[in-house]
Amino acid sequence: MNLIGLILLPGVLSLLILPCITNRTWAGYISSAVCTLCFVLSIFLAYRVYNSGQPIFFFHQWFLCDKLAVFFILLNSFIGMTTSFYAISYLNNENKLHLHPLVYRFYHTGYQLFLLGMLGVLLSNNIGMMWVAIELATIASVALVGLYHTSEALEAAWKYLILCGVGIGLALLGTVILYIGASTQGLGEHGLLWTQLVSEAPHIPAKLLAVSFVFLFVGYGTKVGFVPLHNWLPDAHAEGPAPVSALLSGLLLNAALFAILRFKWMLSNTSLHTLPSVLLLIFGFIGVLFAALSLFRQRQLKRLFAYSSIEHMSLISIAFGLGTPLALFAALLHMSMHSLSKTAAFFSCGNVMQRAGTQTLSKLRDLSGQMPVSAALLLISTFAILGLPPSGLFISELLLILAAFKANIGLTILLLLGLGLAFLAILLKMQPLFWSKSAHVSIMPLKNRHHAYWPAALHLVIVIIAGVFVPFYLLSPIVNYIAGVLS
Amino acid sequence: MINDWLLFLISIMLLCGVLMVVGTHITSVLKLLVAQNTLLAVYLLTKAIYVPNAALFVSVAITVIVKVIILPLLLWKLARFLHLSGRVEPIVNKPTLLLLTTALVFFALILSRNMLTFLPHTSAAGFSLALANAFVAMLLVIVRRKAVTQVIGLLVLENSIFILAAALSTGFPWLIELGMSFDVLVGFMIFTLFLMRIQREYGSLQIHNFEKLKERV
Amino acid sequence: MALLKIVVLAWLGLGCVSIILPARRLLLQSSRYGSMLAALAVFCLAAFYHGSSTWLFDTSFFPYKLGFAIQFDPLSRFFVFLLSLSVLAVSVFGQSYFNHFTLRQQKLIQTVSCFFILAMLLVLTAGNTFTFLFAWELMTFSSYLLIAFNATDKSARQAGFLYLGIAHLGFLSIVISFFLLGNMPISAVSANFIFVLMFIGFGAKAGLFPLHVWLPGVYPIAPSPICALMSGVILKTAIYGMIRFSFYWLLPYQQAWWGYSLITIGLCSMLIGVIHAALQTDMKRLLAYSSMENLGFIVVSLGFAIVFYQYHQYALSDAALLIVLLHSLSHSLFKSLLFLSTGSILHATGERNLGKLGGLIQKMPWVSGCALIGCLAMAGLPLFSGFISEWLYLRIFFSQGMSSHFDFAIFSSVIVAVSVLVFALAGFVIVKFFGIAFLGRPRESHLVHAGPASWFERLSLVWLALWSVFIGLWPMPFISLLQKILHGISNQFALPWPHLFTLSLSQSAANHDGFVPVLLLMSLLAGLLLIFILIKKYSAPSLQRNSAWGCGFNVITLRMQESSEGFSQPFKLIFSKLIQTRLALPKATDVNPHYAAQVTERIWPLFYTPLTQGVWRIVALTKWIQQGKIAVYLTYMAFTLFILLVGVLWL
Amino acid sequence: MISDNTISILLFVLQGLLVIAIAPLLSGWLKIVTCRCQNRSAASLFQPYFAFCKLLIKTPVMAENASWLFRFAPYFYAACLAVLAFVVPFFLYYGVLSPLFDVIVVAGIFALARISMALAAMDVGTAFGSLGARRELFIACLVEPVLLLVLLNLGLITKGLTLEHIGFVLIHKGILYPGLAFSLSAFVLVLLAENGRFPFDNPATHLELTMIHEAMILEYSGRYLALIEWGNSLKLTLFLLLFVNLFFPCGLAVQLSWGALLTGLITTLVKLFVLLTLLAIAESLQAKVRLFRIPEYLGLALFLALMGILLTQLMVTQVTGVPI
Repeated sequence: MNLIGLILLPGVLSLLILPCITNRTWAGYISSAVCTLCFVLSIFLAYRVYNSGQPIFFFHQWFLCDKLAVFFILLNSFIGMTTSFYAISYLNNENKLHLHPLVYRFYHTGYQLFLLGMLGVLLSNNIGMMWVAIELATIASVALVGLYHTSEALEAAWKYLILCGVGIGLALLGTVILYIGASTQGLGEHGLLWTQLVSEAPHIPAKLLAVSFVFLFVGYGTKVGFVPLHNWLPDAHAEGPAPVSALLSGLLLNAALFAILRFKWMLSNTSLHTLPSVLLLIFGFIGVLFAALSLFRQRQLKRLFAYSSIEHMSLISIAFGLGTPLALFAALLHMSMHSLSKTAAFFSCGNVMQRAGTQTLSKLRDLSGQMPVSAALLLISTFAILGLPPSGLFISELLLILAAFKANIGLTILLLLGLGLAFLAILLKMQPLFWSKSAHVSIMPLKNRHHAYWPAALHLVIVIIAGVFVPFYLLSPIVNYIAGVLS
Repeated sequence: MINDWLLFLISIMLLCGVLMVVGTHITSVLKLLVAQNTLLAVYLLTKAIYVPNAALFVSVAITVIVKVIILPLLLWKLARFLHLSGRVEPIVNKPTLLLLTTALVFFALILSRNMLTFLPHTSAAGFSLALANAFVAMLLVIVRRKAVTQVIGLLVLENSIFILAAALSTGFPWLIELGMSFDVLVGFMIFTLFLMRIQREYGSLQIHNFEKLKERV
Repeated sequence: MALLKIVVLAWLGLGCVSIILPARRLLLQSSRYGSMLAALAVFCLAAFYHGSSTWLFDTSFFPYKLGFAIQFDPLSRFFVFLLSLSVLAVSVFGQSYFNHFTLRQQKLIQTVSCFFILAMLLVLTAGNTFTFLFAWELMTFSSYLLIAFNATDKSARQAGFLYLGIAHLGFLSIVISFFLLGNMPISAVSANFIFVLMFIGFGAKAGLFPLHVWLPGVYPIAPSPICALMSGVILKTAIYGMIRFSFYWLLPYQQAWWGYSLITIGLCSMLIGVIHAALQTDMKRLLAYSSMENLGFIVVSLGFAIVFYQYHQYALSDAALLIVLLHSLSHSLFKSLLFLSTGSILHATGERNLGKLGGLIQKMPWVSGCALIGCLAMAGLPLFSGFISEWLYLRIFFSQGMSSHFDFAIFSSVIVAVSVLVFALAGFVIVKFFGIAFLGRPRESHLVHAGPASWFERLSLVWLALWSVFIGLWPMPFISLLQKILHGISNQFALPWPHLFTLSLSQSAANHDGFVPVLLLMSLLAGLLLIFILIKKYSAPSLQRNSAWGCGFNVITLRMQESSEGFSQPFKLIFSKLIQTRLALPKATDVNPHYAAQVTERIWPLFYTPLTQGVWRIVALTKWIQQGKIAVYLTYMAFTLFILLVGVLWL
Repeated sequence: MISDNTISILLFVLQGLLVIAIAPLLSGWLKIVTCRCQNRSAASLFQPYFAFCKLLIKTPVMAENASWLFRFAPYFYAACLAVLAFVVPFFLYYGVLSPLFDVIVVAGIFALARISMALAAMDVGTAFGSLGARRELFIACLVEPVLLLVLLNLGLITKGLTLEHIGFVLIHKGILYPGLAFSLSAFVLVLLAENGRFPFDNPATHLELTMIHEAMILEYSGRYLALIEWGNSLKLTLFLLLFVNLFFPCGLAVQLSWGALLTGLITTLVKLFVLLTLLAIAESLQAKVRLFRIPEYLGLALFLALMGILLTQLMVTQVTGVPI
């Protein structure tokens, strides 16, 4: 029972205990305790993996934890912890009549199932098990998105379920084709292990590999939110409760992109090594331009942030598509900063919506006058997402522009166009909220505010610290590791 | 001889899929789904008998329990609870539907022909038929007006992928098989939960009341 | 260098402390005193620092240059000196000015202005690309916050949005020019690209012609001390950037057409700035447009510096650069002075529209005195700082070296004609500003109880006025300081006229080219004294007070005075082609007829509205993709899948 | 020859004082000639002096709300013009201060004087003051560039910007440059516009519709009005002297000998009186032009001045031939 087993244990145990606890606040505190335990364990795991330099295996090589995976695990478990604390006060403030009784009863179980699924994806070496983990996470998050009793929430959950169901079905098709390709090399049982596939990939016939990667790319791409496949994302984020949409945009998108990266590195030393980068670049640029343009026509707060998530995920996929060490560094920094600031933005959106009762941008006015603290948090997180100096996103965007600039000049112009449009759109939409005069929306006070503010504040502090003192020592070992794996 | 029998089984499954797409009554679609599950179980059984291997027997057991016994039971209770009846009008009329299915099957055949150049022709045929089944399942999810048929489409997609895996290789290790079928089961539970909510919310399972989340400037 | 680090840390500490401090009156007052002391420290740093360290700027960006590095060379020292003058005046002015804001607003202003000043300091003393870009964007962001917090109505918000939007797009072009500079071997072609991008980026920030739309909207909203800082210093950081790029990094690749493009853009900004300044009725908009005019003038002289350098007229290029630096200093002085005086007017009367002021010279003698000095300096009249750069500007046209290039001679004659017209119009602008705001009788009844400015405000105004007059009268110490900087750039730089502003009777009268402002002052004073004594001796001793002449009518209402629109009506007629006026004429049936004339820029309908409409039309296209039906979404997915499959298999 | 330094300086100072002294004389002569043209019997030549003394001893009446600016401006206006009096050549080819203040400073001092008068006019707060100031500045904004361009054109021709250097070169070289003709005609328009002579402004009228210059000094009385009247006539003299001694410099004293000084004095006086008669005759032939037709005239003046400079540029590069 090495460290990986230890880290999975609290999630599995909580799945057994949580369903039978009826008292909601108790269930909340238990799930937060479990998440904190998991976070502490992930710190130990990270410490061990960083020092030992060798990836750790578990359960006859089905679980693998290398430097990149441990970075994602650290990020996911930290955000999972803070979201679980935030969820306590958020659900406490929610008006119980709006919530669907069954989903509310199993909220924390679904939450832990979701986190376990995420962890499963990040830790899995066995691509079949990776699919099972993603399917588990999707189903759990679908249930959570349908928390509210409104018909829009139901519709959003249903669309999310069907679209991601079909998407993941395609991913399973890709996994099977890959498995068949591996079995032609006589790998048999071990054909599903990623490490085996990396070494065997040059021998597998190129056409088969290409078709399987396309299925996997489209399947997991729907989860990442590449543009033609992104339609479930704005509805799920806009209608779901704030902690769930924070999880969705903070963790799920990253985990899905992590899965695609696994398969990209698998193809790295075959004849097809350019295919993944080309796909990532094409969908990245389409995504940036489409999201930047559609940001102009958003009329709801959380839907605006959903489209901004699509834009940032496309930026990250451009960075991974470029592939140079500088681009990898920019991508990792951008991914972590984006998750932290986007979750902080969703937390403050949750506070604002609970107090103002509405999320249409035209009705939210004079926030700093009526709710100074959550308005300040929303302000800082918006300007962090816009990429203005103190935030880490400012640096990662600069590095991204430099990487694209070094690749070729045409990309940089497209990238600058996308960045400029997105900046103008978000600024245009968010600007009237803070210091405008006419506020004809009645503001209700928050009942339980112990956990309402500190999670968002903690995230923003980390983002600003990373903005001023760029975390080299944390990210460059990972970049060297990836470069090692690739060459 | 055995390969011809296996090939025959897969083609029957493809037939069930196509019938589901063009099927009119919801109950007939449900019956065809159950038929496809049993065909899958029979396929795995024949494979297990002729190529004796412990993992295959375990996966046959799992498929029989989950797909042939539990799922039809749940489907039947669901149908009675939602008192499903009446016609299922697809979005596009029947002739174009048939044209679409033939185009999809044709594409699946070309795709698998190009992809599996290194395999002998016979085993590749099974793969291409299973792939065609998967594409037809996707069409089933897209085309139908009722929410239930979308669920059924997803289940048919899962079936076709299982048959695909079984057709060419010895199938997944049993633990993965167990995980997958567990996911399908839990997915189905969520589906039933939502279908009941839709039924209570709208009183009917029509898709057209799912168009509120449109974006206007 | 150590002193510079201490000053930077002082401002950083002040900013962080004022974040934590709760919004209490005493604490805010003490933190304002703290900022005053820090401003004094910056002034001492700039004034008494003699180490002439060389200029070492590291232009590579990655991998390990992402730390903060600062350095201090003569050019940075001059601009930090410019910054310290305005910051000291503003922080002294802020002591009493910010009391009428709410406590929370005061806290926000205090915190963000500390970071704002820190960012400006860092921009001017940046040691590597990362510090420069970080400080530049932090400067824009903090100045946006200082504007946005009281931009409550829709038009104010639109101006704030324009400001941050255009500044950010400018920032993106500066980023690319830095990357072209640092991370690639510079060739002639890439130098052109670097120049064009740099010019767009810094032009957007300096409010030059096509990208100036944010300038008039932003200043009426921001509190006056912040306006003073923004117009006084932020526009100068853009000039600092231009000088760094064109004379430090790209000097070997410089081309003549760079100078010509700078001149044309500068000329357009001058013309449009002064015309719109003459037609404005809002005090701060008037000053904003006149900042645009002065910036245009600075950019024109920078263009001339480049052109002369390319024509190997090093002496003239040296004089042109001298104008750039000297006019930046004098402009930041008199513009901060005028903005602070509008601030004290606003503080006393609460009015911002010129048409509603009047007769403040009796109520606020100190403020009107300093504002008079500021206005005369802005118009470029002989005894004040504006005249020195104007005098140099006209001198470089008429020195001998000029006539060798015939095409340039013709081109420069036209430029001289236009710029002299602009200087004359600037005279009209200040008479309008000072005349309508301070002179005459109060146009609104509530102006009667407008109290004089508080001691702090007077102190800061006098501080700036003294500096303007000092530069106007005795510019020699500044000229020698600037000469040291210009030697740093290249050793060929030498002043064309040896004893520029000093009195030296040694040479023959023939080629004595200097102009000694002190002598002019002494002769004027002598004249005044003589005339006063003569008149006093022979004229009647007493003085009678009576009501002013009213054409025989005894009732003269206050509204009979000139309104600000009326005062500039002749120019509205002449320049009607260059501006766009929207008239709201009262109809006969109106219950209370109201006449309103709104002067807007012609650039909006020509360039900005079609651009925004185009963007909205493309945005409307993206609306079509999110239709709400699951079937449609699934067909999107199926299509992407099939296209990719076909692509992979057959390409 | 007067070799002694102190006497030569005294002579220069005398020249300045003489310029100030004869100013009212010239405007008196101008009034006489205009009356003669309109066959009215004219007042005596020294009428402006008597008017000055009369105003001096009357107690001035000021508006209640007039501020310190109102009282200080006339002195400042007169002082500026007095300084200029010492720059302009009268019988010597340069004034005592002209080596120190070059052409740009001269234009600057004119602007300073004009703006002080405009501000003082607005100080009283009646409609007339600001009306006059607005019209005055409207004309000034179009005239000042022309004045500067004309003087700079002279600087270009003689390659030196102080009046003394220009006078010295023009006297000795004496070549008639084509550019000078254009500048001359532009300078005539400037002279008329700046001093409020006929086509631009009727100096004698008090009609609100037309008066520009009078409106500004409507509120002044007593010693202040006296100062301003003297200043106005001094400004006219300065412009006339610039016109006469720069464009037709023959007869000015070059070296400091009694003979040369005397001839210089006589020739300048003769030239002045001839010019004044011509001015008076031209004025009585013309009618005042509507305020909004003035830009056409001044636009013409600007164009002429610019043409002058372009021609000089052409000449200078052509003559020297080899571009440096």
